[in-house]
Order: sequence, then C-alpha cells, then structure tokens
Amino acid sequence: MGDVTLEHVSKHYDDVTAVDDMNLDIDDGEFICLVGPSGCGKSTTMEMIAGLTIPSEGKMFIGDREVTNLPPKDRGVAMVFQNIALFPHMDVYDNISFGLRLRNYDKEEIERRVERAAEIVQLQGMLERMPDEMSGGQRQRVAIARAIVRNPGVFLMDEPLANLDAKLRVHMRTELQRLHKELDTTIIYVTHDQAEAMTMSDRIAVIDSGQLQQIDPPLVCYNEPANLFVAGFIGSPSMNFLDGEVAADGFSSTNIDVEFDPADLGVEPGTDVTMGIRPEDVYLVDEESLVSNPSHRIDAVTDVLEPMGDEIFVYLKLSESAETDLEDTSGVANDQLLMSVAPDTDIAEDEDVTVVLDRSRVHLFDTATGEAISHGIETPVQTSGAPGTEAESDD
Amino acid sequence: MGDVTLEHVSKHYDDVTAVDDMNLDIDDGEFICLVGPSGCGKSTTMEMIAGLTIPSEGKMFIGDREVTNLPPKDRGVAMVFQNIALFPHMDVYDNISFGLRLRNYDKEEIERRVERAAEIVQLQGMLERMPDEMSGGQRQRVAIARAIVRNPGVFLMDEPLANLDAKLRVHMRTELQRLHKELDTTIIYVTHDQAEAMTMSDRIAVIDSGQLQQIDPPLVCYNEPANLFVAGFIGSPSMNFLDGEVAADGFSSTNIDVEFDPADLGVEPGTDVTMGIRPEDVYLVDEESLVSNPSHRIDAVTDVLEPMGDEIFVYLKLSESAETDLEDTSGVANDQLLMSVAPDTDIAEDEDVTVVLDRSRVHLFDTATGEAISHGIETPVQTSGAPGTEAESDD
Amino acid sequence: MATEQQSGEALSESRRSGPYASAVNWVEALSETQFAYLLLTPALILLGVIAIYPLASTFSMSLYADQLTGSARLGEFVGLQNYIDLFTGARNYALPSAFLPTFTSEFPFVTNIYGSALMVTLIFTVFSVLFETLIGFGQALILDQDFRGRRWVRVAIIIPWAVPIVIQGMIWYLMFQPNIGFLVGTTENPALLNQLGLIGTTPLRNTADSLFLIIVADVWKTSAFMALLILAGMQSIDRSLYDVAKVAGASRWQQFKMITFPLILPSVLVAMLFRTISAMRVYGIIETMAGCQTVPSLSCLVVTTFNAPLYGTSATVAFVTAGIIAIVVSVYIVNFASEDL
Amino acid sequence: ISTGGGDGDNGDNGSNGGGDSDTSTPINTEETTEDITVKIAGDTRMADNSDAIVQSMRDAGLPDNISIDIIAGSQVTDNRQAQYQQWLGGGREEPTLLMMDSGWTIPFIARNQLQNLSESLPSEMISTIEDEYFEASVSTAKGSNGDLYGVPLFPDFPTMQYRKDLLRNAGYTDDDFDTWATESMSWEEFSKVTKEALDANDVQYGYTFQADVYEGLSCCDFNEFMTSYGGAFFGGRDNLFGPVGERPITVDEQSVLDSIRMVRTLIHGEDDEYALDGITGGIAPEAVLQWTEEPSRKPFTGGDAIMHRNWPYSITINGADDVFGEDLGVMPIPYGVPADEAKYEGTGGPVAALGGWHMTMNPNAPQQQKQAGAQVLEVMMKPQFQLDNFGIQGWIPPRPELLDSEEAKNVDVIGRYLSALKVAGNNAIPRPVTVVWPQQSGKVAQEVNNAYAQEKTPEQAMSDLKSQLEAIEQSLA
Amino acid sequence: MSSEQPGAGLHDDDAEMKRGPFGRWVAKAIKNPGRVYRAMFYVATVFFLFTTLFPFYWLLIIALTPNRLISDMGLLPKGFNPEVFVTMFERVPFHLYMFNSFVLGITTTVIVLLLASLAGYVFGRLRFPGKGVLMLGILAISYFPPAAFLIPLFELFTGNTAISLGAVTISSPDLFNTPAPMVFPFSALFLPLSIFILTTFYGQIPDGLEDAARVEGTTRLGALFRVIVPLSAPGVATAGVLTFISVYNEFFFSFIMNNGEADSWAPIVAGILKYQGQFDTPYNLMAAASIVGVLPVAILVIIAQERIVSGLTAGALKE
Ligand SMILES: Nc1ncnc2c1ncn2[C@@H]1O[C@H](COP(=O)(O)OP(=O)(O)OP(=O)(O)O)[C@@H](O)[C@H]1O
Ligand SMILES: Nc1ncnc2c1ncn2[C@@H]1O[C@H](COP(=O)(O)OP(=O)(O)OP(=O)(O)O)[C@@H](O)[C@H]1O
Ligand SMILES: [Mg+2]
Ligand SMILES: [Mg+2]
Repeated sequence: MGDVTLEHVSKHYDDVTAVDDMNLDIDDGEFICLVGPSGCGKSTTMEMIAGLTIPSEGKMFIGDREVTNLPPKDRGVAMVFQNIALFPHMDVYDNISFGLRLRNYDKEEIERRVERAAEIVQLQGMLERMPDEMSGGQRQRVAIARAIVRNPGVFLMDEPLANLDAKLRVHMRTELQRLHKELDTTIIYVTHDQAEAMTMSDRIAVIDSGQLQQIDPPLVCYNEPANLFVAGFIGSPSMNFLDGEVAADGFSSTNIDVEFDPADLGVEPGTDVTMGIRPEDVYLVDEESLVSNPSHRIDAVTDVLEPMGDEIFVYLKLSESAETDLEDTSGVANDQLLMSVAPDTDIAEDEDVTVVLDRSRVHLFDTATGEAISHGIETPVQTSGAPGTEAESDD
Repeated sequence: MGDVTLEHVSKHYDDVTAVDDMNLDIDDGEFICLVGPSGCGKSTTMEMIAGLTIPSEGKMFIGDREVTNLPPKDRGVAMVFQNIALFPHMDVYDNISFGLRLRNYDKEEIERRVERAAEIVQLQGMLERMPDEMSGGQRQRVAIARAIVRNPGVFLMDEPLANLDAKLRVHMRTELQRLHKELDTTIIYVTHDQAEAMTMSDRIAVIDSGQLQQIDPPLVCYNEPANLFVAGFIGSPSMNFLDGEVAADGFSSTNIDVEFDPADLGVEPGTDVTMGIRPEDVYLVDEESLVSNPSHRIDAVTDVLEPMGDEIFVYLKLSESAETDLEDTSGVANDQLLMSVAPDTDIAEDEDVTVVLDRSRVHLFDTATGEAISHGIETPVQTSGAPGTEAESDD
Repeated sequence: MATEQQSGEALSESRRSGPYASAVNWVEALSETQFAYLLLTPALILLGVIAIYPLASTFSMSLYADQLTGSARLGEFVGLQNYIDLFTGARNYALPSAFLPTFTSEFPFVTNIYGSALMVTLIFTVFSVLFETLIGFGQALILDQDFRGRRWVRVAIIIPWAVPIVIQGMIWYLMFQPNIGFLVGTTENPALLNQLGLIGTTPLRNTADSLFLIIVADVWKTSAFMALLILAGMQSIDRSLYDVAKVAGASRWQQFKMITFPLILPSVLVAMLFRTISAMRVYGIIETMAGCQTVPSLSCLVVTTFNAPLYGTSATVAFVTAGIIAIVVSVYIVNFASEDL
Repeated sequence: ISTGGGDGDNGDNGSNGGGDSDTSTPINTEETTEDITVKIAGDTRMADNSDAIVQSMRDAGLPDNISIDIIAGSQVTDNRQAQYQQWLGGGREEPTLLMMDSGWTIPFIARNQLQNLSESLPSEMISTIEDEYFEASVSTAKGSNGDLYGVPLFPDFPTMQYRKDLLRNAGYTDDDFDTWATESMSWEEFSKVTKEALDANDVQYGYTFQADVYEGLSCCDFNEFMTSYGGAFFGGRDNLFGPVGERPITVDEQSVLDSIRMVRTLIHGEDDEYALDGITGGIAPEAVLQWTEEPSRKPFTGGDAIMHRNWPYSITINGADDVFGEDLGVMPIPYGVPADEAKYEGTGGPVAALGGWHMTMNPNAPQQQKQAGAQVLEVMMKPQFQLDNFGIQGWIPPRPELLDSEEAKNVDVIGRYLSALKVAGNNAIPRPVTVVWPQQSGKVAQEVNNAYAQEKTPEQAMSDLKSQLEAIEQSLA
Repeated sequence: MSSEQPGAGLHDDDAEMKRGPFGRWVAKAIKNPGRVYRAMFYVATVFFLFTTLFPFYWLLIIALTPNRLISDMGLLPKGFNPEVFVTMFERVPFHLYMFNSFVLGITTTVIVLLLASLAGYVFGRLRFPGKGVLMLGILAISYFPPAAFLIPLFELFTGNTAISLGAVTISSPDLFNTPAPMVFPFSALFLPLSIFILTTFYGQIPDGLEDAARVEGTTRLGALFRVIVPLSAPGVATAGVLTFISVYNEFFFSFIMNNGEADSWAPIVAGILKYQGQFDTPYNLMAAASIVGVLPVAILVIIAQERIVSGLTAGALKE
C-alpha cells in the first residue's frame, strides 16, 4: 500500500536537470532518508512523489497503482514542505486540521487529533495564533503537525526539523519514529542532519546532481560507501581522502602508505586510487592498543584544534609545507589529515604527534570513476567494526 | 563601531513577552551565537537590533549611538533572515546586489562583489535564476550572499545555514569565520546547530523564554553552565540529570551517589540538588583507567543502543523498573543514564555493564533555583578538562 | 571582499548628505503616525481641493432655493427645506419621477416600485452587482487558468469594460430597437425574448423591461471590472499554498473554498464595494438606452434637475444619494472593519 | 476660498458666476478696423462647412479684418444646452456668438445670460427680424419683455413624407399629390389613405413617427397632434411663453384627449377602447412608442413604410436619387380640426412643430468682440447669406419670402418641396418654452407615452399631467 | 492517532461496477475528474467568449452596413462597407481624440497610481490613529454623483474662484480647454478606488520582504517602490487599467471642461458624438469609431495583463 517506486524518473527544467534517471524502490513501511548536497534534487523528487511536479520522463507507482499522472489528492500522501507554507489566513488550529476538514471528519475527531498533534510538536496553547505571530521553529512545527494529523500511506518530509533546536529535534525525532512504527506508513524524509539520517532511517538514499548514488542502511552508507561522493558526503567532519596509486605492496601516496595485497582486492598495481579514512579512525599512537589492525605510524604536526565539547578535531600537517585550509571541503588533500580525539586528550597546537590509521577502516576508491574498491583491509571480518553488524545483517 | 548594547530591552506582543529585560553587551568584532529553544526570542532580538521591531522597553546602542528608534538603513547592519526573504521579482544577481545598488556603487564594483559573494556561497552560474527556480538551500545561500556583499558594522544571521547540507555548512562556517576576521565586524548569529555555536562563536548567549541565561565562551557554557537550563540545553545529546540531595558525604540519590565534601562546595547537607553528567563523561569500567577521578562503580543494564557512526549512544537502565523513554527530553530521570561510547566498542543491548562517572565532570545544581553550585568535584584543577583552558582564560 | 573593507557602508553613508539626504532622514525619523499622515498628504490635498471643497460648496447650494429666472444661480436661503421637500414628496414635481416609493400597509407594501427613483436604483444595484460578481468570478476563474491563447481570451473578456458608455448604450439600444435589432419583434412576429415573455415589443419605453435590459447591458460591460479585480487577487496568492492543499487532498472545489476564496475575499469586497457605489450612481447607460424618464435612477434625478437647472434641488438630491449609498455600502464597511480598519 | 456663485453668503448670492455682464449696453455697430477673430459656438456641420460659410459671409460683406472661428459643438442638442449653461453661468467671455436651439433659448434669456439685442443693436436690424422672419421663430428668441435676444438663423419644420409610388398603387395620382403639397388633409383622410395604401402594397408599416419618451414627443409630435385638434398646453398661443403660474393648463381638454385617442387608434386600431371615431386604425406600429427620429426613419428609408413624419433633414435623405427621388412626396402635417373650428387662436389646421436655431450673443464678451459679433450677425441676416446656406448646409431661410425664390428652388432635393415647407413654416407652433419647460417636458412625454401605450386612459393621463404641470407652474409663482 | 481509518483517496474500485450503456464518458469522467473539469472549463470559456464578444460582432455588423441600410438587421451585415473605417477619419479627426484620451488617461493613471500607492501603503501596512475615519472619508467621496462637483470645479478651473491668501486675493487660473481641468477631477474621483485596491494588495505583501529591503538600506518609501509595488504588480496593473479605461471613456467632465474640439483636449467620446447630427445618427460611423477607439485599450490590456498575471509572490518566504 505504501511502497513507492520510481522507474527511470527524470525532471528537466529549462536548462537544469533536477532529477536524472532516478530509480527508487521503497518498501511499504520503510523510513527512507534522502540526503545530498543542496540543489541535488531531493525536493524535486519529493514533489514528484507528491504529484506536485510531473516527471519529464519515467513512471511512478505508489502501492500497485501507477500514479505518474494522478493528482496529488489521490495519492494518499502527506507532506511537510521545505518552505513550510502555512496558510496565512488560518490560525494554527485551522492549519493543522486542514486535511481533516477536507475529509469531513467530525468535529470531536478533528479536535482530538489536532490536540494530539499539537502535543507532539509541543505547540499546546498556541492553537489560536496566526502564522505570522509565531517564530520560525513554531511555524515549522505547525507544518509538521499539519502532516501528522493525517494517516496517509506515505509521509513526505522535506527538512522538517531544520529550524528546531537540538533538544526539540531529538524529541521530534523520537516522535516521528514512534509515529512511523504506530502507523506503519512509509516515510520519505529529507534532512541535512547526519545524526537524523543515521538514527532514523531504515535506508539512506544519497543523491548527487539528480542521480542516486547509493541507497542502503545508514551504517552501510557510513562504513561501505559506494563511491567517493558518498564517502565524502556521509559523516561529519568528512572522511580524509588521499590520492595515490596501488603499489605492489599496497597503497602508496606522498605522505602515507598503507599495506595490502592488491591481489586480495582485485586491483592492478599502478591504478590510481584514492584512500579514505574517517577522522575517528585516526588514532594517536598512545591509543594504538585500541586498534586491532593499525597501519604504519605516521609522523605529523598538529595544526588547528577545534574543540567541540564532546570531542576535539585536530588538523594534522603531514608535511612542512602543508597549510590547514579549513575552507577546502573537496576532501582530497594529500598532506593533511583530520582526526578526532577525546575532549580530555592532552594535545596542543603545533605539537609533533605520531598517529596510526585503523586499517580495517581504510577505504579505497578508484580515482578515475570514484567507485569503491574496498572497505577495510586485511581483517578477518571483511568490513566494519562491531556495533554496526546487526544493522548490516538485514541488508 | 560595531559594539551592540541592549539595555533592559523587552518586547511584548499582545499576550506574549518575546524578549524580557534583555541586557547584552557585545563587543566590536565579536562573534556571538544566540541559542535557545524554539520561540525563545532569538529572532525578535535580532529584529530589534536591526531596527525592524521597536522594543517595548529599553534602549539599544550600536557603536556609541543610541539606535533605539533609528531606522534600519542607518544602523549599518546586514541581516540574513530566518525566512530567507528573497525578493521574488529579482533574479539572484539583483537580489545580491540590492543593497549595493541602493548605495550607488559603481557597476564594476557591484559586479566584482557579487561574483565574489556568489563564489563564497557556491552559486556561480546561477546569478540569472529567479528565486522560485532554486532549491531551498540555494535560496538560503542567496540570502547569505546578499548580506555578505555589504560591509556593515554588524552582521545579523538568523539560522543562515539551516537548509544546507553538512559539507556545505562546514564550508560556509569557515567562510563566515574568515569573513569575520577579515572585515572585523560584529556577527550575531542564531543557530540550532551546537557544532556551529561551539566552533564559531566567541561567546554563546543562551536564551530561554526571552530571558538571557548565560553569555560566555562556548566551552564555559559547555563545561560550566550557569544553570540547569543551560546545562541541559548545550550539548547533544543532553546532559544526564539525577535529582537527589546533599548528604554528609556528597550527593545522594536513588541509584547513584557521588562523594564530595559539602563544605568544599559551600552547600548545606540536606539541600535538594540535581546532579548532571554528560554522556561522554560516563565510562565503561574497562576504561576506568582513562578517568583521572572516577566515581563509584555503577551497575546498569544497557537498553537501547543508538549507533551514530562516529559514536554509539547507550541508554543505561539503573534499576529494573526503568524504561528508556526516548521521548522524555526533560532530562531528569533518576533511573536512567545515557552514555556515549566509541563506535567500535563491544557492547550489545540488554547486557549487564558497570560504568563509572568522571567526577571531575560532575555538575551540581540547586534543584530549587536551577543555579549551578559546582562544576567538577575534588580535582586539583578546579573545573573542566584540558583543552578548554585556553578558551576559559580569556573570559 | 578583503580589499575594500573600509570602503564599506560607513563611507557610503557619509557620502550621502545635502538637503535631499536630510529630507530623507527626516522622513525616516518620523513616527509611524506622522509618516502615515505625511504620505497621505498629497492624496488628501488633491481630494481636498478637487473633491471636498466642491462638495462643501455644493452642500451649501443644497441649502438654497432653486432660482430659474434672473442672474442669480440660487434663490434665498431655505435651510433644510429642500431636504424636507424631497423626503415628503413635495419636490416630486421637479423630478423625473418620485423619489421615495409610496408605501401601503398591504402587500407588496410599495405601490410604485418603478416610479420611485430609490426603488429603481436599488433594484438595479442588487441585480447588477449580484450578477456581475458571479459572472466576474467565473471569468476570473477561467482567466486564472493556464491555457493556450489565454491572453486573447483575457482581452476578450476585459474589453467590454473599455467600451464607452455611449457606445454600450448604442449597441444595446439598437439590438432592442424594433425594426433594427433582431432581439425584439412585433406583436405579430415576436422575437425569442418576446416569446419567452422576458420583454415586450417596445421594451425600451417600459420601465420594467428597460431596467432588465439595462441590467443585462451593465452586466455585460462591468463584469469585466469584477473579473479584473478578482483575477488580480487570485494572481497574488502564493502558489505554494495550493501545493500544500493539493497534497492535503483538497479537490479543486475545496482549494477554491478554503484557499482561493478567503484570500481573494478582500479584493472581492473592494470590487463589490465600488461596484455597488457606482451602480447606485448609474446614469449613463440609462440615458443612452432608455432615458431618465423611463428608468429614473437617483443620478437621473440629479442630472435632470441639474440641467433644468434647479441647482438647489440637484445639490440636495446629490447629497441624499450619497447618504443612501453610505447606508447601502455600510454592509461592506462592517465587513472591512471586522478585518482591518 | 469663496466662489462667485453658489455660496450665497451675500444677498446677491450666486450672481452669474462672477461675470458682471451687462446684457443691454448698446453695441457700437461701426465696422471694427483692427484684426479680430470672432468665435462662434456652432455645430459640427457648420464647422465642416466653415470655409464655404465664411466665403458666403465675405460675399455678403463681412470685412476681411474679421475672421471667424467656428467651434464644432455637439449636434446633440441637450449636450449643447448643458455646455452653454456652464459657460454662460460661469461667466466665460468666450465664445462671442452662440448657436442656440429655439427650443431652449428662452430660459437663457430669462436668466439674463444673453445679450439683449433690442437694446444693443440698431433698431433697423431688430425691426427687419420682427417683420420679415417667420413669426414663430422670432417668438422663441424673445424675452418676456418683448425684446429680442437672438437672431433666427434657420427654422426647422417637420412635414409628412410619403411614397408616391405606393400611393399610386392605391389609386392616387399626381394631382392628389400636388394638392396635398399645399393643402393639408385631415387625420381622418390621412389614416384612410394610408390604410388603403397599406392594403394595396406589401409594406410593413403605414405611418411612422416618433413617440418615444423624450423631448421630441412633448415638443413636437404630441404638440402637433394636440394643436392640430385645436388643443393647447396652456390655453392657446398667447400663453406659450408665460406667464408661468398664471396661465391656464388645458391639457385635459377634449381636443387634447381627442388627439390622444386619434393616435391610439392609429397605433392600436379601431378596437381600442378609446378609439376616435372616423379614424382608420392600425396603420402605425407599436414600435413608434420607442422610436425617435432615426429609428422611425429607418423603415421608411428602407422602403417599409408609406407615411413618415420627420424634419427636413430626412427629406434630403429620402429624396435622394438612390432612395426615392421623385417618388418622395412631402405634405404638411394633417390637421384634426380646421383652424376656424379650433378653440384657441392659432391652433387647428396643418400645424408643424417649430425647430430651428438662433444666433445669440454672449453678454460677457468684451466690447470689441461684441462689436465684431454684431457685424457678423448683420451679415448673417443678409438674404444672400441665407440662400447660400440653404444650399451649403440645408439651413432653411428664416424669411418665408426667400422660400419662393428661384435660388431656393434650385437647391437639390429639398428645393422641390418648398411649398409644403412654407405651409409648415407659416403654421409652425413653438413648444411652450419657459424656464420650467425642461421639467414639464419630461412629464408631458411620460404621460403622453403612457396614454399612447394604453397604459393609462387619455383622461387619466391628462389629468395626471395637468396636476403635475400645475405643481411645476406653481413652484415658480 | 493510531486507530484511524486508512489513508484517504485510495479506494476507487467501485467505479468499475457501473458500466451502463450511458456511462462510458461518465465512467471515464469519474475515473479522471480532470476530464469533466476540462469539459466544464471549455464550455464556460466558450460561453463567456460568446457573451462578451457577441455585442462586438453586432457593433461590427452595424459598422459594415451602410447607414442607409441599417434597419431590420439580422446576424450578417447588410451590404459590406469597409470604407467606413476611412470615412470615420475623414469626417472627424478621430485619431486626435484618441490621442487626447490616451494622454489624459496616462497622465491621470500616473497621478492616481502614485498617490494611491502612498495612501495604499499607509492604509495597508501601517497602524495609526484615524485610519478608519480617513478611509471612510476617502470612500465617501465616491458616493457623490459627478454632477455634485461640477459647478464649483468649473468655476475653479475657469478662473472664477478667488483664493484669499491674507490680504492678497488671487483668482484661480483659467484652464478651460487644457487637460488640467479634466486630469485633476479624474484623479480625485478615481483615486478612492485605486486606494482601496492597492490597500488590499499592499496589505498582503509579507512583512518579511519589506523588512529585508529596509535592512538592505532602503527607506520605508524605498521599500514601497522597490519591493511592495513590484510584488503587487497584479493589483497595481489592475488599478492602472481600471483607472485608464475609466478616464479614456470619461465624458462628464471632459464634456464641460472644454469646447469639444480635438485641439482642446476633448476625449474620444466627444469625437464619437461628433458624428451625430441633431436628428440623424450615422450608427455605422459611430460603431466603426468605437471599434477603432477600443483598440488602444485592447493593446494596453495585453501589455498590462503580463503584470496582472505575474503572480510573483510564490515562494517569497519560508514560512
Ligand atoms: N507578531 C507576533 N505576535 C505575537 N507573538 C509573536 C509575534 N512574533 C513572535 N511572537 C512570539 O514571540 C516569541 C519569540 O519569537 P521569536 O521569533 O523571537 O523566536 P525564536 O527564538 O526566533 O524562535 P525560532 O527558533 O523558532 O525561530 C515566540 O513565542 C513567538 O510565538
Ligand atoms: N523551477 C525551476 N526552474 C529551474 N530550476 C529549478 C527549478 N526548481 C528547482 N530547480 C533546480 O533543480 C535542482 C534541484 O532542486 P531541488 O529543490 O530538488 O534541490 P534540493 O535537493 O531540494 O536542494 P536543497 O537541499 O537546497 O533544498 C536545483 O539545482 C534547482 O536549482
Ligand atoms: Mg529542497
Ligand atoms: Mg527565529
């Protein structure tokens, strides 16, 4: 009833291709997060599913029905819009109850539901306000409430929590998850918040430039990114990338080499590859004991320190000439490395340090195509560390 | 030139007090983050500084001038609006150059600046789009560009990055910081993103219900929250709170006791106090070695596990009857404890574990007033751990 | 950005000085109330000189007797006598028709509906405004759609409004002129409208028939006015609201009822308000189609007496007309007040 | 701020809008020598022919230093009246001369808004007018004091046009037509003839005229019917122009009722409850009740009617070669009772309502202008000018004698029908124009139309009318 | 929340049940209500086109029929006389009248839009004491028949109103036969409508956009003209079109305030009436003239409609 299928769906605007040959197969009851850089086509995809934008090409199905040309009202979807779009002439109560009133629910039922929704989004007592008398976050919550009072087959939520503070966001997250379980509906959810995507979704769909890059459970995306783009996009701060090539004994680059047997991974020596390692997989040498499968030791100098409260980001210079360029987010920087350490670590700027990489967490990508070659090297267990296993197993 | 002072400023709407007797003293060139729950009055404060809302009471100064009744155009502020507010009838170029054109900059100068700003927000090549042909994030970036092309004394930014993806957000963050340094302007910044607030700001102003709770450098707010509200608000996931009272030998509650000498902290035994401990300051007993000043060992059972990629949140039940209520964000839960562990930690649900708290990171608050009593117990260094020191010193 | 930091706002601010700038600053510094009145000044001056002053002068004329002979435009001062005469019917001799209807105690209570300028005007107003609103609404709904050739359809629908009243009158006059137009026949050879009993064979000499035809002619021309205003209202609605409504499951009708209608209501009210006002002042189309003797509207009384020239009476009728309009449109005012004022 | 008029804050409230015009100062009629332009408020036709008109003025002796500027006012007479009312009421100095409908010159006179020509022009000029012009025309340019305020420019008389070809089919001959041209027939005969022709031909209408609710009914069609039956609005010709309030109102007299019954018979047939004996009925369509000149002319010109009452302008149209040419016949309007049987002097017989226009002078004009204007008036009184303009724009010469001239007879089309026109002119009946006529006219048209339309009995309509006229009359007393 | 009926709009199986001979279309229509809607839409469009255009067709018939033959008209012209469109210019310099009307219309429209914009801004967006009373007062002006203004205005514009400024008394200038005595009364009389239109439209522009403009450095007035007016384009264009058309065809004042000549700024209606004789009425010429006279308005509407339908506010704000 709530499975959503996109078959070769594209959307072209005059000179922009917003969505490009997208194939998506979302099961009934799944919670899918769409993530991707700004302008990659997430909202457009949502709008097409809702029926607000008609695809230029391709077909769409909800349940068993083809809905490609079905008007929105017959698709059984509810949507939280990125631009919120409250009805300016209705108070909060009327905004929230809009969809119910359309369906002629009886008054008590409407009232019950609205109260319940308002409670979930913590807007009790504001039901008589007009939208322009509310703060940004309050409006956004009204928009959420407006969607969740209904029981559609599919929920579409386009950055529903963008304007909420961390605490409220956590609260809303759990509420949405509970709702998801209770109603057993499909939820398609756009977010820029990694934590949201990681914690809430059954699968994450990573989109870039209108093209689907990977759709997998969160930890699979995190631990086994399908390509450079996904690897760089998922995780914050981003994965470190170093360009190099496959040597006879493994990966070799200007400052860092990582040993492995090319044959194991099925790569030809001489291939240009990019190595990726997440900041949390870089360890100070004192902690080497914690790493089951450490790499060579690497000497570096600390550059900038960014204390985040619960961790510290340390920018490491691998060569003299390196300059920490916080601005460059493209990722690939052969003489830099970002690592994260515990907040109580005794570390200062411009200090010589030695670090090791967790080889079981090293990713290799074909530089030319960006496709992943391997995730983790020479460990008995093929890929990632412990706690993800259960999530992976249901893939 | 760019210092902003609010003296006893209040703003009342018909039946709502949006801002309540706010005193703020922002130095020239400072980068201040306003944080607080949705609807606490952040935007209202910004609007008053911009001159768009006239305070019901109080006075405001920018530089040496009283600006309480000065029109916005004479205040020398630029603002990124929470609701973005692009001019829908102008293309991106015209939107960005609007303020410059008003000031009769010459054409080349305008062009140069617009191009530069577009580059910063990564909107090159989109200058001829109309706002309604852009994605949410793209619009937000236009709004940022519109503010940064100008060189005002004060930048007001109301959640400028809410709709951007993590990577772009990091990029924008560094850009804004660079801009801040280069232009040496005051920036007042609203954000719901803790990381943003922590990394960018010189000081964080925490607001609740229109009242200023604390204004201090980020780590001070994190490590030495002035009251329960700040403690609970800053940091995600939130600090664990346990209600108890001061016993002769320290803090005592249903499940956890923490030893200290009440005399040292100047509290009377018998006082109702609330203890706070952040998830990252709860350690599995195997890591006890890492903690300089551990508490008693505490037995618990793991409940829900939330793997976040770079860490795992573990909900601990301290008593049989405890139920993990992800929904309850009020914070105080005497039989629960949230801890965060490294992603590769070997832990599963419903497992018996023993944990210790880092006593040097235990916070005590007066339950009645919410005011902080102490931060950290019985450690030679009075308060928080290492890396914060330098930040604190300039307070 | 880095290089021109100091050339920023401070400079450009200091660049602006001189009388213009200080005037701008003075204006900006005004309080909201002062600013409001400042902005209203040009309009109020224009209205004061071109409207209020003449009205005051005309009002004073209404306090004088008519004067038909001699150089003087007006007779002696009579105070409110003109008004009294008008309401008691004592002045009816000077008017093309009675002003007020004659009332009876039996149904239908009013004996000379078509012989009373007030009743004729009210009938015209009610029906023309009603149909113009409905039709204008329909037209606006059509024009609001996107379809090929809509710009031409739009012009077609709006263009009747551009027809001068003289020509509007001529068009309909000729259509209903026996032996010229085909819409009216003779007793022996009736046209369709005659057969349907809608009009007689000499409709333009009969008050009821003429009134009907004048309403039709007015609806033809003036629906465009309504359509234009309503259309503008529709076009100003944020289209994303429709997206929300569609996804929420609203049918077209529900979208209209719950979004379009409430949001264009202010425009509709303004359109209806002004249509009502001008319908209450209807004159031109009557004069060109049927004549003021046949269809005496309130404005007919004003113009006829003005041309007579009974300036005192004319001024009196004009003010009474305005008063009646004020009463009629208070319906709208109340609506507005609840929203705004 | 105070205005010249309307405020009434002094005893002399609302003087003529500020112009302290002197309407009776004698005007120097010596020829002006300096160059001067005289502005004449005329009509479109006059403006269109302005070159020819000025030429004919020059031919008639207008000196070269006076140039003429003709303002093409609206030909719609009501519009002109309203315009003049503002101009003269507002005391404007321009234009110097105004072309005024004989139907509403008197109210302007009564309001002292026209130059008193008797006082200010040489008496020869005045006496020429009084003696040589159509008497009825002159009477509509006079004030209650008997002074002359306008120079008749041209009169206008309606006549009965008919289709000789159709009547021939009914057995009438050119002999009859010749007789009819000067000797009017009675309505009884007229209706009989028309009916015969109607039966003898396949035409739609017998007789078309104008009976819409408008000034044309009260001033003219009804006035003719009534007067031809010996009736009168206010007891005969003497009281036409007053004294308002002191004259009898006689619209409810039998002769007036007879005329209404006659018209009802013409329209509704002899079955009409109030049909007049002797009249053959059913020869006029009901449509006349909403016809004015043009709609009523259309069917006649279109060949659908036998008889048609209208102004001379339509003779030119209908008599054109491509319409009926010589087949168009013209005769005076029929009579109800012979003049000698009529109760009031000057009623009965073949009456024709009087139309036409005068030239009047703006009293506010500067002396210089008045002086030049007087010379223009003098030129316009020249027979040559009048004959020329009969040819140029169809202005019927205001002197009966000129209608007999060869020159007049040579004028295209209408020249053929001068004898009928002359009869009409000599029997012309002006409308009873006074300051209250605008009010009365509306009532007359309304009531008469009601009576014609069978909506009221003749008696009822006329007694209603009488009381309304009474009220209006009394309002001035 | 959990115990609700299943999602809306997902049950359409019953449409298959009825397959009577009658209802192929109906069945399809039920399945695809868009069809019904489109059908209704076209029917309505055709209906409106017919009703609004038929009188114009009638006008064209009249124009093309030689005046002499205008009687017993049917649905086709009797005779075909396109020269009428030439004759009309020969008889009356109609283009000059059109020009006059056009100039009067544009001038008035500019004045009205300017003043009404200021007033509309004030009434639509500001709160201040006296607002309601002032709005009512302005509205009340339109209650009066134009005749009520005529005499004082005529005197004012023909130099007959004396204005005392202390000791000096000056007479108002004589502006007869100039555009001024038309433009000013038109402006004043059509102002209330535009003020009310613009008040509603300006009032609907979200505050956020004005705020943004002001922070960017505009004055309040700057924000009005740079942001609010362009965003209210449909309303402004409508007010403009309505005002222009009203003036273009106005006759009451234009008739009294000049002598009716083309070179005295008389408007188009005066031109049309020029064709009319005292008794004879060349309907064909008048019809032709009005067809020609309507053309500039049609063009204006075509131009203005681009504004009327621009619908710019979409997506202006995130709210
Ligand atoms: N026009 C208004 N009328 C009444 N109340 C208002 C109005 N504007 C704001 N408020 C209220 O004032 C309070 C502060 O609003 P404000 O917009 O400053 O919140 P905020 O801190 O920016 O919240 P958010 O993070 O959700 O944007 C809110 O409770 C809001 O509901
Ligand atoms: N109406 C339009 N005309 C032209 N291009 C458009 C239009 N709407 C969207 N686009 C473009 O299509 C692309 C996808 O837009 P979309 O709104 O789906 O992005 P998004 O993934 O939602 O981004 P964001 O995270 O910034 O909201 C963008 O590059 C956008 O500029
Ligand atoms: Mg988006
Ligand atoms: Mg806010």
